[in-house]
Amino acid sequence: MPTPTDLGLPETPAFASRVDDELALRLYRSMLRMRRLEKRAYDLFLQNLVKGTSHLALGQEAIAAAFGEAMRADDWTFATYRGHAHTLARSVPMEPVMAELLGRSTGLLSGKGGSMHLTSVEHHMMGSYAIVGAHLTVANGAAWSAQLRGTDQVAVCFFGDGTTNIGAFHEALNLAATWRLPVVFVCENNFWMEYTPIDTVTAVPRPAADRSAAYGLEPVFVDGNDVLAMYDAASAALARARSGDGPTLVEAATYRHGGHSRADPGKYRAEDEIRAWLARDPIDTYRGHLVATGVDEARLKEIDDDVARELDEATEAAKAAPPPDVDLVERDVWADGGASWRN
Amino acid sequence: MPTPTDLGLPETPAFASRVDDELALRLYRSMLRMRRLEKRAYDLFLQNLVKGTSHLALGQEAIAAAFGEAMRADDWTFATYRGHAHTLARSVPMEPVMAELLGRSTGLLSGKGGSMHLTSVEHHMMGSYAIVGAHLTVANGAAWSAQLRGTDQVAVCFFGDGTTNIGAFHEALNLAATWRLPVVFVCENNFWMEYTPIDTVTAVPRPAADRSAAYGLEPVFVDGNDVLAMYDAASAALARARSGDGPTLVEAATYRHGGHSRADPGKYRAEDEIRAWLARDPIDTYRGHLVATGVDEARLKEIDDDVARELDEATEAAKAAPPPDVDLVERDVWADGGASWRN
Amino acid sequence: MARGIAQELEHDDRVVFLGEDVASAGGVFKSTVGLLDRFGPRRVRDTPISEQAILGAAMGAAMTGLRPIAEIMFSDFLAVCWDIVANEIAKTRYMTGGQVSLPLVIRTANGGGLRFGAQHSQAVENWAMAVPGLKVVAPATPRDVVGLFAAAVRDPDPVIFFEAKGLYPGKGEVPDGEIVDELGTARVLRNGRDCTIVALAAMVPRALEAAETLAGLGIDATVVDVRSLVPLDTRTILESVAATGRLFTVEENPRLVGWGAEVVSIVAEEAWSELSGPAVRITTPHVPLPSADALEDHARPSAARIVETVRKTLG
Amino acid sequence: MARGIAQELEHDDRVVFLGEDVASAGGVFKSTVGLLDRFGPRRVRDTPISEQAILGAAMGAAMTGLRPIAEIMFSDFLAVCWDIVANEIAKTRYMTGGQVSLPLVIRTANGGGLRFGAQHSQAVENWAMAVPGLKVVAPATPRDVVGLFAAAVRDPDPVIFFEAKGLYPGKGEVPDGEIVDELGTARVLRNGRDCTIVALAAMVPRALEAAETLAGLGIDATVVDVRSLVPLDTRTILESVAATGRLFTVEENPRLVGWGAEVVSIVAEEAWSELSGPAVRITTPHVPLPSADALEDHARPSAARIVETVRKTLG
Ligand SMILES: Cc1ncc(C[n+]2csc(CCOP(=O)(O)OP(=O)(O)O)c2C)c(N)n1
Ligand SMILES: Cc1ncc(C[n+]2csc(CCOP(=O)(O)OP(=O)(O)O)c2C)c(N)n1
Ligand SMILES: [Mg+2]
Ligand SMILES: [Mg+2]
Repeated sequence: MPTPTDLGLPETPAFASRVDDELALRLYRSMLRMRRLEKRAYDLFLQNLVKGTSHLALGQEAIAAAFGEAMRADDWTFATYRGHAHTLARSVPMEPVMAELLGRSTGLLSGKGGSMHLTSVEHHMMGSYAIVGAHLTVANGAAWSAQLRGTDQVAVCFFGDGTTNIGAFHEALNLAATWRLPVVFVCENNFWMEYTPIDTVTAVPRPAADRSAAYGLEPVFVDGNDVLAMYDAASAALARARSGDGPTLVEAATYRHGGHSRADPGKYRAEDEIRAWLARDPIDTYRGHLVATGVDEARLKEIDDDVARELDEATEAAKAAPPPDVDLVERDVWADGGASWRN
Repeated sequence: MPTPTDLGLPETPAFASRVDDELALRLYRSMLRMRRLEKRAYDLFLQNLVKGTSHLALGQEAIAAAFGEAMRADDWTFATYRGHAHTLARSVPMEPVMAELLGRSTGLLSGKGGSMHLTSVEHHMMGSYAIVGAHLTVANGAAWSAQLRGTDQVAVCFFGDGTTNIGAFHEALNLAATWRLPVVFVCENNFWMEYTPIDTVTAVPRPAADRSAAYGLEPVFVDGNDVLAMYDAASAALARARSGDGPTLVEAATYRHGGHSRADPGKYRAEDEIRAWLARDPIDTYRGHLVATGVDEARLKEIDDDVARELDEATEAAKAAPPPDVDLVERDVWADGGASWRN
Repeated sequence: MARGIAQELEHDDRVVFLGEDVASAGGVFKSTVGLLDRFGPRRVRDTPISEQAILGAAMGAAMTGLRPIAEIMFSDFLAVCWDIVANEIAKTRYMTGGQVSLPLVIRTANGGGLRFGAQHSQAVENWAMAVPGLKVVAPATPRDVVGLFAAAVRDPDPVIFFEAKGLYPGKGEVPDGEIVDELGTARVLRNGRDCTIVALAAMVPRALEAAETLAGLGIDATVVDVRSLVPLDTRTILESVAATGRLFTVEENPRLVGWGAEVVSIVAEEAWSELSGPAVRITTPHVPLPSADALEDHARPSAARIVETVRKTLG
Repeated sequence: MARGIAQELEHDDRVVFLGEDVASAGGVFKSTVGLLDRFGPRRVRDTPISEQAILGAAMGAAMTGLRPIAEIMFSDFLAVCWDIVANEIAKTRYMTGGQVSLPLVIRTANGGGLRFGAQHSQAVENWAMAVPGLKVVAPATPRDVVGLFAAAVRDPDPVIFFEAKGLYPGKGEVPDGEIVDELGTARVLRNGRDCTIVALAAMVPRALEAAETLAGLGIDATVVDVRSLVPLDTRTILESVAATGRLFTVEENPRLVGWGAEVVSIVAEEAWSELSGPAVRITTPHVPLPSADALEDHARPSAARIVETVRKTLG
């Protein structure tokens, strides 16, 4: 398992790019919303209020936040089962997200989808897909639709390092490149495919960047814990897509703080691996950077409080909501709202 | 569509490698068997004696012949629906091949498989697979078995340029490289995916060679119409596999003289494209090379006659054989020889 | 078939068509010749051999305002993109609580008869029928090909459209003008007193032929063309069984868990008391399809086998 | 489960085991913990997320002398490698005229109950049943998990082994020593006069519970655990129906073309005259599975629903 410095990453994120103050704070707020909501979700698991499985993006927030800010409101997000952060990044309110995790009728999907399938078409968050690889091909379709209709929209598709080894990845990248589709593929390389170190099952050291040439693309490898570097990379890829120059494959190096999913304490990872990456926490280091560059701590505190309040209210409201009505079981199989397959 | 010279290929094959005389003639004979059998098969289609579909390798014989000679008797072949040449390359007699094309009881598969599925386990010809891509993963399995059992066998898997765009290609290459499997992947790039020029649907100019780096492999690009260059490439790849250094991905540039399949006259191709490639015919040019380097034409004539005789005998015998007994329909679904799924 | 696709490309400019060799080459069955010239390369598009990417593109496009028609050349190849069909396209509306609509059609050449062997000859409409969220259509006549295809393209839900490749060479009347049929409607092709024979796609002409022969033997059969497996016109089937008291199904797919089993089971539950004897399925045996003509012909249900089975059963 | 795999790795050194996270991590359901340490990295092997490559490797290895066990983590993921299952593994023996043997097992976690939502909860044993050339097994008890697994691994044909993930937390007696059961044998778990309830996998305990309740209501039910869909023990089922005259099936899969339809159809043809009333299938409705506990519990057949259906039907 390579250390961050083996990968050419600085010991802590460099934060070498510059953005205006408002954006700087929006990025902070966005990451914080993700972090806090997921920590709360984790507490609720422990209380057995969240059923099923759940995959947290704790530690990976910078990627979702940077793209969320860089994207146009009508650009589309396609995410995986590890999709809470990407959902919040598109300004989806916390309450329906939390309610969905709790399986309540007020959930984003009325309790039908659960943690792995968060979707909010209204916010152009086009879904969280739980079969590895498939959604890369679907993102192409949205991009194709934008291309045909001339809308200048871009589809952004997030996935993990392990996903680069499945067939759909290859098909999607080749089609996107051949058709010059306005799509951005973002590989969040957290170095683990569930419990398996990615380098033990992958033929190249950088699962995405070392494969871009196979699709005629330039390699793009970014510090995924540096929200400003990510913002730059996102902006560049989105601009390229919008200008008709086709797809970009971005590899963002990052790390998940916890286990793969709810059931996993993540014990298979070496102590110093975890330590090195905790020192690169995207939020703590960024907060430090903001303060060091002159942002008033009071403003940050205000955001912290704001997010805390939003979260508490969302949690309480979600917990108070009733479970979904069982009639929903036979709803929405078809466009007519029902489930009937016969006359 | 690139011309042969665009691709860095000489106008006619260079035949720069040297092999001993016996082998030189074996290669000639092997190619001739393929060519003649397939031409005969085509005549039989026209007489409506061969039913179903059929995909000829006319023009691509050098690849199959070179590997056939370079492989050890216990190495395995995995081919596609375009598998007649690869079957003959493993010394399978002509008669059961011809009988299978004619749907006779004496066919290699008793008429159950047809042209697209030629298999002779006895000759380590492990099958012809008609779903694009799948057999690359299966070849890995044989290679894995050789690796585990320490038998030094190599699996050789042939497929077309179009196949490099399907997901299974990617999965197979990554697994082979990661597990250092003794497998050789041979992409016969004939520049057409059925009726579609490969460069219109592929993100890189050389569909296989330009992707080897994605699997940590060196690019190998060979003149697939130069049987001696192919023999060298085959020998090198087999030796590498046998020594435990893992897979090779070979791209062999070639051309099919006819259409994609029986139903296709191949009219979508430009006249001068066809002309340029006919000038590179692997058999004619090789025969010329042999004569030019001092091989007695009488010896070649002897081989020609021999092959003609073998073919005539095989054709007559196959035509004389009865159709398969209909009882075969319910045979060999299971290892017990039957088709019963209930008691 | 080209006519059916052209009609829909003409009718709605959100309709687009993609697949392998469909544009420049006009399709391997020549069923899409001329579409590229008429509608241009933006709306009629050749793809790489990437069935997952093809259907994923169709799905993503359908989510965002287009109405794609995707071709999977042979239905056997649905297996290489089955995830996109069964896990993505079929489930997305449901699991998003109805947020996502997927108006798309997957057309594919299905079934045997052309001696293509086991990997290019299966009838797999039962695979699709087993997956909630898909509509499944399998026409038997040129007219239905056009009319049901139009209905499929205009339907707001994903439809898998199975074209019986054994029927491609077949001819039949297709009236002029726009034809739009209705999904979920079976058609009674022949009315008889003695039994109901329910058939689909390539088996429909065989069932009709068998019925003619049976008539000569004094057995008067009703023949129902199911046309659409999902939605399924159970009403027509149940009414017919109520009238005749006897049910036969004729399926091209291998024996186990075919659509015939579903039809028999519905009748066995809902019209048990109307049945006056066993319900009998006539199917290909539970084997992959062999290639040689003698074998393939023996494997698939023939008119003769239908006649023989009905005759023996009705005794 | 680890015990069953260990027994077979121990029994035959041609047996190898591969899959995602199965070695170092011991499986996502912790069902393979300890195997790597005991049998080493050559025989117990972690793979990339490449289901096609996994099953292709198993197939190629089985053709050349090994007896692989491949894990597909969730049965929903069979869709991403369905080509290898349905077009390659299933058909190869047949289309090569019997030349190729494929002694391999695909084990996979199947069905709902864990609130995983639509893409991780399907019961898809009917997908496999529809494909000639596959054997299909779905045990309901820990003892059968071991015994039928051994039978599957020792079988010369490819077997898809569906493990009901809703039963993983369950406990049950597994006797010491080697256990090898027999494929194609159903088991009568309870003998009753009034009706036959045929169930599979996670539905078996529910059928038994329902039978207990029904007994209290004066309805005496036979419960048959099918255990193996291919080969199918039709004899046991037909005998039971002959004795009771009434048939119910309890399926976890969505409504259409499930194994229950096959069983009902066999009975409707071969034991029609033994039936004294409609045959009734109890299934999940034809919907993908929802995630929230209230919804998932409502969707899957419960003991209460079985009781209710049987009572109403017989009443
Ligand atoms: C086709 C498929 N195979 C296996 C799985 C099980 N699975 C879920 S997540 C996962 C690991 C994914 O790793 P990666 O792509 O690196 O994403 P990460 O979870 O690290 O974000 C696996 C194997 C799946 N969901 N789909
Ligand atoms: C999965 C799949 N998709 C499509 C096809 C139909 N098909 C058969 S051959 C072929 C073209 C293959 O092109 P290539 O790999 O270049 O091989 P070639 O025929 O040129 O030898 C296609 C699309 C198939 N058999 N399998
Ligand atoms: Mg990862
Ligand atoms: Mg080609």
